[in-house]
Amino acid sequence: MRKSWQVIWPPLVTFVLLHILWEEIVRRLGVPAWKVPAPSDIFRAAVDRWGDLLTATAHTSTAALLGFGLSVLVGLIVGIALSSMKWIERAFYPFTVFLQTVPLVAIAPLLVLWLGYGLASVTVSAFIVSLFPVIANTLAGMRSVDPGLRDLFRLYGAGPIRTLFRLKLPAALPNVFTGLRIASGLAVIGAVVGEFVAGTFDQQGLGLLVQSASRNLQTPLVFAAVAAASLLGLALFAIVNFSGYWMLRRWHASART
Amino acid sequence: MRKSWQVIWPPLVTFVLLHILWEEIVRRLGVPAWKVPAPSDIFRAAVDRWGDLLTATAHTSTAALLGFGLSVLVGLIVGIALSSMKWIERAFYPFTVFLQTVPLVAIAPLLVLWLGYGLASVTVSAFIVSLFPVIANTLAGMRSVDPGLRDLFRLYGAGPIRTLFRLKLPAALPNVFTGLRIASGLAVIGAVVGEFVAGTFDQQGLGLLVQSASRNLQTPLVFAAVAAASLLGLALFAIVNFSGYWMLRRWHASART
Amino acid sequence: MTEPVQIGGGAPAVSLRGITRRFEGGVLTLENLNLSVQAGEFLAILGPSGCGKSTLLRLVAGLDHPNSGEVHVGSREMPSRGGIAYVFQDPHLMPWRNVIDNVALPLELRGESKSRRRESAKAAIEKVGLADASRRYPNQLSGGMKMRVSLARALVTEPELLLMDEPFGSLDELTRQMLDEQLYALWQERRMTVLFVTHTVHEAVFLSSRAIVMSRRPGRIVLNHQSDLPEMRGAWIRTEPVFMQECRVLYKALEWGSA
Amino acid sequence: MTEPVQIGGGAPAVSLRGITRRFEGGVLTLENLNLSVQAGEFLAILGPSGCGKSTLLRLVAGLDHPNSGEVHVGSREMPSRGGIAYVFQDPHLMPWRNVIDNVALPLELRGESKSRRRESAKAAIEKVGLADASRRYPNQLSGGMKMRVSLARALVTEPELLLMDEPFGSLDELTRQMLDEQLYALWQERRMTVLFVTHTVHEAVFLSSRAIVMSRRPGRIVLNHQSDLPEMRGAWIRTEPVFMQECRVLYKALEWGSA
Amino acid sequence: DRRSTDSSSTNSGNGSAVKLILNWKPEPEFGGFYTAQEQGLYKNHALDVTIESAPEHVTQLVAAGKAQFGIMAADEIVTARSQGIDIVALFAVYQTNPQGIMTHESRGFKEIGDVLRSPGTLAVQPGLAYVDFLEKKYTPVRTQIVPYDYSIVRFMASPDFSQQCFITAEPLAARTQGADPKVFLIADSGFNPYAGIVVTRGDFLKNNRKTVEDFIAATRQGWRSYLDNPKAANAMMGSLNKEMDAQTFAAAAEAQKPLIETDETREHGLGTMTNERWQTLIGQLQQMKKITKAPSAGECFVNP
Ligand SMILES: Nc1ncnc2c1ncn2[C@@H]1O[C@H](COP(=O)(O)OP(=O)(O)OP(=O)(O)O)[C@@H](O)[C@H]1O
Ligand SMILES: Nc1ncnc2c1ncn2[C@@H]1O[C@H](COP(=O)(O)OP(=O)(O)OP(=O)(O)O)[C@@H](O)[C@H]1O
Ligand SMILES: [Mg+2]
Ligand SMILES: [Mg+2]
Repeated sequence: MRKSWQVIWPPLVTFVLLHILWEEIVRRLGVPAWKVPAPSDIFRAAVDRWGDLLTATAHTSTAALLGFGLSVLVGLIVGIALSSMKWIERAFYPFTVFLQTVPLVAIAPLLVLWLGYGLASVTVSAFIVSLFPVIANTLAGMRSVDPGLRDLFRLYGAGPIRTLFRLKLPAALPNVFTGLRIASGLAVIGAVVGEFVAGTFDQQGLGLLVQSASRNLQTPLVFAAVAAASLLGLALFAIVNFSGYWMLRRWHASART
Repeated sequence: MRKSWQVIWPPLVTFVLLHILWEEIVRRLGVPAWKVPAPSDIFRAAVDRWGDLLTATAHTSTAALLGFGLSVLVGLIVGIALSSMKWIERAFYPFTVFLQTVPLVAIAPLLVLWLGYGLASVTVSAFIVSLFPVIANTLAGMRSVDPGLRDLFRLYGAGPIRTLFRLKLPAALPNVFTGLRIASGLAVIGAVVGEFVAGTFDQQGLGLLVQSASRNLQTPLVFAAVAAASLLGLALFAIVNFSGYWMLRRWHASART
Repeated sequence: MTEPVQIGGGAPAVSLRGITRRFEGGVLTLENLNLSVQAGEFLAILGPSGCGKSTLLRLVAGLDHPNSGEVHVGSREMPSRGGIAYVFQDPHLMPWRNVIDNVALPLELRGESKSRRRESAKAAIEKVGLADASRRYPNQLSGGMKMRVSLARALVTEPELLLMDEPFGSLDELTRQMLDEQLYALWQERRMTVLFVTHTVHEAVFLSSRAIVMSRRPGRIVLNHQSDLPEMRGAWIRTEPVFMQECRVLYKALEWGSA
Repeated sequence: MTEPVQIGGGAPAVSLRGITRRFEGGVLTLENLNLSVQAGEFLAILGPSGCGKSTLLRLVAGLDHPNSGEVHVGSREMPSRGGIAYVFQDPHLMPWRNVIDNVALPLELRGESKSRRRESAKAAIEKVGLADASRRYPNQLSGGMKMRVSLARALVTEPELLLMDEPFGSLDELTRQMLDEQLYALWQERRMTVLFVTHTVHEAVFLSSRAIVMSRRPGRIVLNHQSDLPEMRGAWIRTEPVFMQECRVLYKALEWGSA
Repeated sequence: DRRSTDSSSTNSGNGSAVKLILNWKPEPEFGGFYTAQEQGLYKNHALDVTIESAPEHVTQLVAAGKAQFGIMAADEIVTARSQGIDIVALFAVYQTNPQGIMTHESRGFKEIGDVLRSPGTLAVQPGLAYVDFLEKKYTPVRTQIVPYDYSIVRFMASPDFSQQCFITAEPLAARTQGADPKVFLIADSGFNPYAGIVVTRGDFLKNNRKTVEDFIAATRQGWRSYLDNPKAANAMMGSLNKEMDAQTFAAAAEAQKPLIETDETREHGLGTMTNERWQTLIGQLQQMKKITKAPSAGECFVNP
């Protein structure tokens, strides 16, 4: 209990201080709300449009979570596959970079044709955007296994499956979690951007809310929606962080205080 | 020489095979070019618009490279700062996630307000998008230093600067390079997306080229521009990969064949 | 090289013919080395630091390959590499597993049931004197304790060929003698083939049925000595004159090989 | 606890008062331990595996802190922790540096010039017999070689207080005796304070001006013995009756402490 | 592809099920469709219409048969046809193109040419046909052209900033925030493609002529009704699009009236198109090298 409190208060204090500063600056300089709204304006907008924000967040969350889940799954599998043989890594690793460099706008028409507007396409966007960090970090982790332990497994004739689950994956976990930390934020942004290109207004997520609020110059609402997206990212990040801490606390240097 | 050839041919073979397969499938199924163009269509479009593609790639490269460079610099500094004290990590690490979850469209107006349209804003986009992986991986690397070596440095009264440059950074290098691999692709996409919101048509980069080709249903040109972006990402990735290999080859398990 | 008398009988369990090992960077570690070990022998290997003892064991285990020469492992008594266990020079424990789960690993990899694994692991841990640390993680153990965990992990499989690289180097003399005696008793009972690297001449003499002494790099065998001690041994034998005599033989060879 | 005769003169260089160390999870390792070491003493520390020897050294080095009790390091002769060197039980080399740069590290951290660093490091490497491996990386060294690198790294600083945790455990007896003799000569010349953990009674007797023997965990000092050997020592002393006598004293205490 | 044709021609029990894809949220520019839906005009024609609003890719979806009807602009239709996509225009809501360039009144510009020939910044979406047209017509272009980001923050913030707009949208929002927008219609410069056009696939039209005719008839009624009294539909759309306030809805509905109802439509009916205008457009696009293969004007549209 005291432990988790220690983890929570420093960012909370930072958060509050930053916002007070922001409010002050905006008020002092008299910046109009449509340009840069003060935290209080944003808060008011959030309260006014509470219901819409909530459903939008729900839609975006669903896509981000599903996309993130897919990334974890596929990223682990691909990372494992790439690490299994040097020539496989050489032949395919460079191409996984494509995933990152393809602008969603470019593949959006295909996505929409195959999956239609809405959840499926948006989920795939979140997935594509957040996949590579999981692959890269899994691969790096699997490649850094203690060579002595690798020898041990070889000696005891451990098959590839056992070596994977009992040696490589556990050894790669600290790296994998770094990948998941990065992927958590990217999944959210992937979902938001995915909505720009393949969302539907009938299930308006945060991305489309940002766009339509922005078009109507409701800047405080834009910021509120962005804040909701950030909180979503933060929540996902916190979950990843906590699971990482929990799984590594016994043995890995990075989990120690 | 033979070594680098070994690194180059597997992806090359994969590349050629994939494209032959793609061409075949598209031809057999009679998919129209506006939906999914065949490699030959894309190649033709690239040849037709060679000059435009080249200048667009040059513009995007500049922004991506500058943004990537900034990310490396700032990411290392922030990662180092976060790792210096547990409470700093606690107070600020979560907020670096914001960087990833804020949609560029939302902050683009601010960017443009401060930096104007063009290179500076696009560079900053590339920077923002590619920063977090560098931070996260640097931090993870710095936290996994061999505790025995940390003790040694403590014992010899090494100050924070020396500990940083002689212990933590070298030990974190394998992780840092994983971060850079991820950042390399993200910097390119950051530049491309940055152009959507903050580019200018006189210095049209790949992002605007993709958008205008896409609006005019010139799908082969869209794919050609995407391919150019991917090649750019690939080149950056290869540079990072090679430097990583070169710096770690002597000692790190991950760099061994 | 004199042919050793056959102890376990049958063909050699391990045979190395004309082995040369040169590492990248040109470090010539072993040169034209010949060695054959009968099934059931307890072979002690001595030699100066860096002469290639660990390299030799790795070659036998198939974890490294010679630049030239042939390594052959297996005989009628010991059919293949299936029954090998290896105590590395460093403990190499899995940091994410506690002591008992580290020790149980080889059984797990063999696919044995959880309850049998636990039982065997517990017994092995008790033998090395770590019963009260069986729930701790490697980072909570002392150096000697880690090494003992690694030892227990090797013994838990009841191997046919046991490769041990200075397994007792980081233990106090009493614990070490106790484990020496246990190991000898185990060998008398099970007659597995053992290749045992040690720096302690006393230990080599006490345990081995044969000892080889290697020279400085590139490692060659400068002595191949069949033990004159009786098979029945106990703590008492350390004070017998024949024991001292054996030690002297090895010391001389070591001095000669280190020159 | 008998007060040791003063060798270096002056106040104790290291003094531990009522030290208790209990790890998370309730492992009581040291309990109410008192120890004071005069400047210039060579103290050997013996004890069963896991009794808290490494923990003791870490407390002295300030790398760990007692749950209760006081650790004080420094005297007129040795003002602070500035002049400490530590040979850990594991070599802990920097994998990204070759031997010479690993050895030069402490000098680098002190801010010495590159050429002086190189020179001192080379000399130290030669002393531990690794001259021809000075350009290799840790993953290209044998176990004993790594440990010798770590030793060279500690000696290169010419420390006032030298903490050594089984530095010679993974070396063959000849190399070990050579290094023992070198270390003793160095101590005679420089009279630094040494805390030396070892499992080898012979080594302890040969090197130390005083030896303590610890009991099983929780570690207490069961013997605190001032050496009867003359200050002038050489390889020859190992065969003197007084040497054997000293060994017997320590053996007994060890047996008693391990019971 | 055959599958989609099948599904589009199936008749459910209570009439043909068809889908209309709009390219933005419910706004006055779609008022007629929602009115037709709301007043049951589609139902009266035995049509079961679903309206979806999505931000992008209407062309591809209609072309691939994922929806029977969509909204496009005339220049987009010509481009699509020149790429071999069989899409046909059926009903043009806007006789006069509602796109314009919005500048600040204070700059004192008299025509679009002034905007392009003066220094400053102009934000437009990349790839728009009319931008090429304007650039060719009003050389030398001195303004910096940048991508439009769907927001008017930049416009509000800097006086030398101009941007593309829908006459029914951005200028109204800017005025509400106290700016002084001045709008020049693109149409006045001589480039005036129909806009807000209901399209369908050629083969759907051929195989389901009746459905198409019914749909257009109902749509026409819907627009008639919306032009006469937009209140009810505005309220309904306002509940689906809360980012736009009621006042803006009303203002936009009023502002677009003259673009929809012209002498032409009063004579031939709302939404009807003429061959000459298509011909002109195709010629213009050809001249601008926007298209390589020119479709004939006749194949681009029908007036069902
Ligand atoms: N990967 C490698 N690359 C280059 N040289 C190597 C490598 N591995 C071992 N060596 C060298 O081979 C020699 C023998 O090493 P090995 O580990 O077999 O010695 P050892 O007899 O076990 O020594 P010790 O008693 O110190 O453990 C050493 O000189 C070592 O430096
Ligand atoms: N971080 C820790 N958490 C829990 N227990 C620990 C921790 N570190 C050490 N111990 C325990 O403290 C005891 C003493 O450890 P220490 O390393 O000091 O032993 P040692 O005397 O050096 O033994 P050895 O001769 O085997 O190196 C051991 O029982 C060990 O398990
Ligand atoms: Mg060895
Ligand atoms: Mg210890």
